[in-house]
Amino acid sequence: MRYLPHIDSDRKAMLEAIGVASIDDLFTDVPEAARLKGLVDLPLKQGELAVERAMSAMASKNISAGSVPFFVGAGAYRHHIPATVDHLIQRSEFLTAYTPYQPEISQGTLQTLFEFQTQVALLTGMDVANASMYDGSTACAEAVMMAARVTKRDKAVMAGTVHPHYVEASKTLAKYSDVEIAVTQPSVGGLDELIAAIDETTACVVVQTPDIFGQLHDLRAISEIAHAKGALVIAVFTETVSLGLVEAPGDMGADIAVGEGQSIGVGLNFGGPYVGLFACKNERNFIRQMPGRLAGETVDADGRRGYVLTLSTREQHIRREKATSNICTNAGLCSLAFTIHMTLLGEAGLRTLARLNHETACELADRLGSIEGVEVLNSSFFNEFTLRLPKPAAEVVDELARIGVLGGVPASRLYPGQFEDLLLVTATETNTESDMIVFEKALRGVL
Amino acid sequence: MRYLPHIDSDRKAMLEAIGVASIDDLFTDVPEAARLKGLVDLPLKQGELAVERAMSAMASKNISAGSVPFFVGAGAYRHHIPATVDHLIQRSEFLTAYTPYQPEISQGTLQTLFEFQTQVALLTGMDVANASMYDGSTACAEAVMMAARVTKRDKAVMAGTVHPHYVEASKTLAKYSDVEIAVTQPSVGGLDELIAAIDETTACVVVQTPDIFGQLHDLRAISEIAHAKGALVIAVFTETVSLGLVEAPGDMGADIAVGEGQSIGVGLNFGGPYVGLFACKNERNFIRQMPGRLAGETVDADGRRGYVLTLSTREQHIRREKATSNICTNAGLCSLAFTIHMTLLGEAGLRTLARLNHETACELADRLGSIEGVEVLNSSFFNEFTLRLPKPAAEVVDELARIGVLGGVPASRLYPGQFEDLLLVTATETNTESDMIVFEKALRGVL
Amino acid sequence: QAEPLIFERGGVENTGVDFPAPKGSKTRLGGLERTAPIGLPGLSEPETMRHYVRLSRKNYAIDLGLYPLGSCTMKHNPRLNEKVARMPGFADVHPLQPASTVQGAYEVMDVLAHWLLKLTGMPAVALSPKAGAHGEFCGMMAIRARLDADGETGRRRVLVPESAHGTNPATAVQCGFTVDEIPADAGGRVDMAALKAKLGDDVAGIMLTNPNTCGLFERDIREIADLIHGCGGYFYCDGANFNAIVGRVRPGDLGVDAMHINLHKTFSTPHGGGGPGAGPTVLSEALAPFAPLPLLMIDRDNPKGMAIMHMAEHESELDGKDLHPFGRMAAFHGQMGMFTRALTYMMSHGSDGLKQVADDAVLNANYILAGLKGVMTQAFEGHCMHEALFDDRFLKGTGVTTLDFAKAMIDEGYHPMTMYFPLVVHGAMLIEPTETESKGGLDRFIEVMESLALAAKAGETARFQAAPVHAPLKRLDETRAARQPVLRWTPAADAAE
Amino acid sequence: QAEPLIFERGGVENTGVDFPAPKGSKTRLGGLERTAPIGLPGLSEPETMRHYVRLSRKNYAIDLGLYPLGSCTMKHNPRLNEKVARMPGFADVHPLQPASTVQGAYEVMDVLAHWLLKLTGMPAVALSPKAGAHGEFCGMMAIRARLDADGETGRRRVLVPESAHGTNPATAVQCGFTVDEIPADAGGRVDMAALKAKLGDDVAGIMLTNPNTCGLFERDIREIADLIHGCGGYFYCDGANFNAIVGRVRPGDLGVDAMHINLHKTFSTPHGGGGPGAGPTVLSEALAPFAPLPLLMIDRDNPKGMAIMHMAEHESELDGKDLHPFGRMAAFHGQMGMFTRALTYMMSHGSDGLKQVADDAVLNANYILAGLKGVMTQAFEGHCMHEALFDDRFLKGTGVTTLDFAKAMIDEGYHPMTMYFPLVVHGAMLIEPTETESKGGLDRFIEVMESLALAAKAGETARFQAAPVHAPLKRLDETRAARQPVLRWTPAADAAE
Repeated sequence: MRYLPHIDSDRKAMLEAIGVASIDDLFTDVPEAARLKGLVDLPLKQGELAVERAMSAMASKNISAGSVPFFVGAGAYRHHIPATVDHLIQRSEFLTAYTPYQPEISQGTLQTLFEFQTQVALLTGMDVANASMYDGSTACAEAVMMAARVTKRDKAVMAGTVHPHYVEASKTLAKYSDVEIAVTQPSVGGLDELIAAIDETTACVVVQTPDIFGQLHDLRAISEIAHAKGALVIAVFTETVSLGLVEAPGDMGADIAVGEGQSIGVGLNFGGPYVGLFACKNERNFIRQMPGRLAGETVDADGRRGYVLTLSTREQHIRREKATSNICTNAGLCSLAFTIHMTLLGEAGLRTLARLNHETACELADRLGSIEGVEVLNSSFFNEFTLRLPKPAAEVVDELARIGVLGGVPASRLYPGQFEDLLLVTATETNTESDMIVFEKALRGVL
Repeated sequence: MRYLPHIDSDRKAMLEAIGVASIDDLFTDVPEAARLKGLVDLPLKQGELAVERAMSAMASKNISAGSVPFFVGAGAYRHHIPATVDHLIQRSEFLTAYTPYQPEISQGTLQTLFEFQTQVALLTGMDVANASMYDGSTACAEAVMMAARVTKRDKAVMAGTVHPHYVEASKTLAKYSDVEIAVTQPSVGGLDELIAAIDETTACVVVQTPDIFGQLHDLRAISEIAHAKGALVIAVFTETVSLGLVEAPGDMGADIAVGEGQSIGVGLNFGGPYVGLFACKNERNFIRQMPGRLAGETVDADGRRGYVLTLSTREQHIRREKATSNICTNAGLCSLAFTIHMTLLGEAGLRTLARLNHETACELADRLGSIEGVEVLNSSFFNEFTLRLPKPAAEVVDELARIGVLGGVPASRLYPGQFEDLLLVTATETNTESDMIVFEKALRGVL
Repeated sequence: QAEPLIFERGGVENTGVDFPAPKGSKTRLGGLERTAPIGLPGLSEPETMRHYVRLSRKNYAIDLGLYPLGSCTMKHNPRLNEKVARMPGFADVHPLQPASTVQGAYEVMDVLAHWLLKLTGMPAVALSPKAGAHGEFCGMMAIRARLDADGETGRRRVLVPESAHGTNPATAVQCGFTVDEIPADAGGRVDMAALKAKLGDDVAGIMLTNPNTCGLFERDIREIADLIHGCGGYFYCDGANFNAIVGRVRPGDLGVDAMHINLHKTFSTPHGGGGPGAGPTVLSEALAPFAPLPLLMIDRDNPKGMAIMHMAEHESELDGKDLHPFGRMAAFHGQMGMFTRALTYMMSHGSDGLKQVADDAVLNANYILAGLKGVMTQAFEGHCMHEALFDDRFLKGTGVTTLDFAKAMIDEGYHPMTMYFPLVVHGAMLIEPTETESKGGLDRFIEVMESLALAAKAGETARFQAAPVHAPLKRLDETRAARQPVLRWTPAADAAE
Repeated sequence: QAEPLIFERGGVENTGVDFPAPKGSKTRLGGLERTAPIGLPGLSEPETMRHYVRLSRKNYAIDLGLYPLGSCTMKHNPRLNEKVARMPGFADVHPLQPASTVQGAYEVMDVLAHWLLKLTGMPAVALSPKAGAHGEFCGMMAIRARLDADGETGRRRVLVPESAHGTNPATAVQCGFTVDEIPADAGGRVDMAALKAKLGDDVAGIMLTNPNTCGLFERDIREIADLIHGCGGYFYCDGANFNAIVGRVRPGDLGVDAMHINLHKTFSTPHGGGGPGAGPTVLSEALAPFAPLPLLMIDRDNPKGMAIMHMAEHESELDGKDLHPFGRMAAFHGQMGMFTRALTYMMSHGSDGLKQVADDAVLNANYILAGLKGVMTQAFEGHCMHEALFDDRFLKGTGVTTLDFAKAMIDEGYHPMTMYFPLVVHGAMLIEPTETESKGGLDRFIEVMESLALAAKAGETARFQAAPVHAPLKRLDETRAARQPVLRWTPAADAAE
């Protein structure tokens, strides 16, 4: 097997050195009855050519986003990723390194994490950020738990317009803890109901902007009220690109900002791996209550600047059952992709990218909104918006797919039994005018 | 522009430091009349996304070999290249390094060249090899010129069954030199005519095996006769994989072996870049008459083993008009791909690969030869052979292409006006049984 | 050479991308446009390339040499996996596309599940956990859900060996359990007497790693499973060390109820400097109905003769099936990019190759143990599985600590082994070579380790305490980092440099 | 750390590939089966990966830092180029496929040709030359063919400046010409008086680099062209330095008859440690009919409204066209893999970006010149084009040679500049930063060079003579390598180590 360096004479020599007659002698601690006698009933080894063919056959059964007019979002977004990003994350020294526990020979990973943390803090308008989480939904869940620890309260209120998967992931994490999560009714509108739900027992209020329907929210009012009642504000975002054009959560008073970083540097990947962003203000004991890894600056024995993983007494490998979270792995390579892409963009590039997304979405909204019976529900949006259709959105999406257009996400896929006439539509810089013309025509056709 | 780091304030500061008012002031040596006033009439800059789209649109107009049953050879061969090869040649330190003129910081390139030279020498059964040539055809041409220098004779005889492009490239290089090249009549057969053409004025005889028709040749007899008459034998090969199964030229008495190394590690690339292999015996002044770069072993100031480019007094940058060739660039990255792939294969892998190629070709020959009116002309072959068809091969190939089969090369494409009923067919390890069944059926259909 | 931070090199006007100019049309942002400066620096493409290439060279990596981190299984990462994962049909597919457009992606999940189930001998697998610890969470949540469904509200105590990974107790707590530690016996395995003493009707289950973190197979594993089951609990097996037994032993045959599989350990998806991972979790019949959403639903008998698949995202879609998912663990449905890599690896090996993986992993560890036990001190008697555990007795009186010894390995061109873990051994050094190391490579490693051990014993203490010197930096002040946390660059902090 | 040779690590049984087992069927090799051992070692995939990754780290590269090799134009290599070149529609296409299946590939050649012709202001281009020197050969062969066609059998003398690249005289000889050197004037340009003295009716032409190898634009270029044309010869321009003027000046407007374009210099295809290159050669009206085979034939007016293309491979296919190709230069039709990369680069820049390339390249060189001329010695007065030429007068009396100075740059983390070329300057140091260097990067370089120059003048001779010390190896014994050539590994040589 091409990955296994030994030839049989090596094995023989090694067994001799160990002093056993056969490999089987090294497995004698396994109960006799549990030792497999033959091979597991699976195919035998195959060369690269054969494996590549088999995998390729499966890949070709999928419609890839780049091959059709594509307008799907709702938590994962198709953006162009510069070739440099993918090249760099495949560097052996990044790809095949472990968690940087030995800082002297891990400065590459550590410095990029430190840069990543700074970028995320700047983007979100926060003071600090961690070195990434699994994804946006788990970052959201961890934020709720952190808010409870910080405030020593056990009630969380989530807006119904937070991505339903994020709400569900948060509920799962909280399920057997003391934390209780209440969720408001979802609707394309404002935050009044959410604001009304905050009281003196509330640990945190969780609000997403742009929300699942694409609507933008000003967090200033809710932050003021929440803070007055001693609650934290957790701002959620699923589209990092929006931060290039829309007011940052930190600048609108949020205490913790969590979101999905996939848009920057990470492909769609059918849902994962992605990269969760987690940032917060540097207040009270926030930092020591944060989940996940943190890279920090220090000096070496010669006084040279360097970076280490730090504050690990929060973490499971030191603190065990008293850890802030059980998290061990982060999204290392995805956070690297994020930070490289963000470095290429810089503020100037990010702002232009964001504006192109918004302009494309505005144009698409105008086009689709002009169709008889179709209504754009949003009063504001970034690059995605919600359409009310004259027939069930799930049917429309399937019909569009049949004619080669991936036209969005039916809201009912996220809210079963609800919003059957609503369609979530996204446009990004990757959509051409011709894509939009095809989409408009196709939608007219299927309605 | 994303590749240009300056922003305008940088440029302004730099112009000030230089002491000129504008960039134009640095171009004043250009005759006024020749200075372009505006921009050249070409499109303006474009982002990655747009460029990738435009190039992709052109790529999609081609039928790629991997997407259809594919049996084309005649000097370029489709083989599977391990993913490791392409990964490694894209390492920044290999991809973006220059010719290793500074050996202290080029040992990576130099040691791989030294390993490459050794592999090529072993493969060809020769004593030494150079660090690669542009491709097989130019290697062949340079070999003829070298033979003339070594023997101080000016007549070369080439077999008509040497790849016609190689013959033509050799004639072009020799065109205004003292060297005269005679070419024997091509045919699917033996070397009798070629042997008869050797006399006491012959500098070299050039023979290819497997030849353009796929036929294998034993070089022992011709070597003996050539040597007796003071001529050198130049053995040509276009399919390096054959050397894993077929007697090496050096072992059959050839003095110089040249060939195309594309099969190992280098893709089809629509004809280039490829990698020319050049090896010879270490006799007389052969080494000092070789064209191209040579890496050699030496020691550093501390006595540690290292490698340098050597014997550069043969080369143009030192010897100028007295150089053995005008060659400056070699096929660096392609020779790296070759040596990595060959290292992965090793002798065991190469022999298996070669046998699989041969077995597949034998099976295909049996299948196609069984078709009424179709005749396999070869008495021996490695992985390509020649069919006689009952109608013009060029028409057959076009008809096959229309139904999605790339069925080989009509001999008339290489020999205009000749062999119109002959089709050159190749099979490699990449051809599946189903490919062959489809080909057979398609060929039956178009005949 | 020090590499500056991007913040010290790039400005907010610099960029490494080109876009068409926006049209400048009116926005629909509801007055929420971001106008204040963000402060994000950009770099041109060539500067970006150099920055990260130069930084990368300050990392050690598998591709550079042996990376013998016990419990981490730092095996070779084949580039075929990377190539396959980047096929547009996998990489450029959205998780919420209509089912008809992603049948191939579902097929990958289905085939991966098939391989995992065959290799573990288990009936069900949840693919969505995003890492090992997330998989532990999945398995323990399933246990909790099962207990709750059975009305077993009194079972909240989970037994965890002292030698367990830190994630185990953290996970148990996260699922509302309390942790009760079981000591190890003198041989490095679960102390059976202590275990038996801890059994009772408040026991929810046990979390056990096997082979355990001492690199030993728990010989009494079936008795342990029987004891736990006998008292009404469930057996969670930490799958971190599955590499040692893949193709040799099936956890399902050992009485396991739940086990996560680290695709980045056993099945070679790259560690990537800390992730991403993927932690599919296999479940027994008892736990399977509680597997988390979403669930891949497969209709294998349909007129077209091929499986038709869709993803059930909500409990409401499971009517009439006896399924009671404990919830959703994360957005979408798992680490697809890791699934394609792991499946590519599995298909490359096949059942014969995977058995050889375990064989060679165990062979290599024992070869190191045999080569070094004379000069270092083996923690526990006997052969080991895929990792060799030493303690620091051989350093006694030398003034050299396990940490010093580890840092000295850096100077010899090696990444250190895992140190100070498992906690049950003093000054632990846990060496896991993996199966992708050659005999020649192991011989050189043994030679170097031997010479280091001799040097320590010969009193070259200063050399060890100064190590590493052949590294981009010398030892870093971790205390300072924790006491005065600097977690981001700020212009002020820069000025203070 | 020294990396052993593959021959010292791998054996003939080792391999890093897996194939299905051959069936063992009868061969049809005509009795020519290779039975003796070949002696080729193999390595498993992980060992292969490590070997080459470790070796690569012994190389300097553009991606690591400034690579100021004059005349080599070591600019940034965008990875978009690499990505595009690997699209299956380009990378996995055979040169002898039927024309109907490769129209997109022909389109790339057509579009590339269009860009090259627009940028050079020339009417025709031969795409098949495989490198710069091959392009020179192409251009000089066209001149020779033209002369022969005109019955100009007496014209065999080619004028070549002393400062020319070595390829120029070598190429001229290869085309059956004799070389007559023209000296440079005190300003570093062609000595016009000497040139005029060498004119005559045996002159076939001139080979000139412009900007020349001193980094200067030949101000009298149009007069030179007129003089050469006036006496019946042709003007070959070496395109190595086209980067300095692309988008600013068109060689066609300077009277050039033939010029090769190094796609790996001006258009950023990677140097790859020594190739592959690509040397498309533009030709004037006078030379175009003699362009080499094969020729891309384009039918732009056909009923389908789109260009239909095919490759004319033989002279017999050119009946009725006034075309007289001098022959075929190589198999197939050029370095397609380089064409896709170069075209990607050109389209990325556009006409505006390409002009900016020349502007920034010249700006950067002059910035270095301005920064260093006070402490080093500028070879010729005035501004330079894209490269700054210094001589070794500033080292006079220091005991430090140009070579020593260059090797000391390695210790500072830089690749040395081009040394001892052009030959017309004593101890030449030719620095070409290219346009892809940032101002900050140039400032640091200037600072380092200044401190080196001061150190040399301050008598730190030993430091220079010992340099490099911060490199994988110290200075290598090149004399020994040439005197006792060891050009391959042999078991015996190994034993002798």
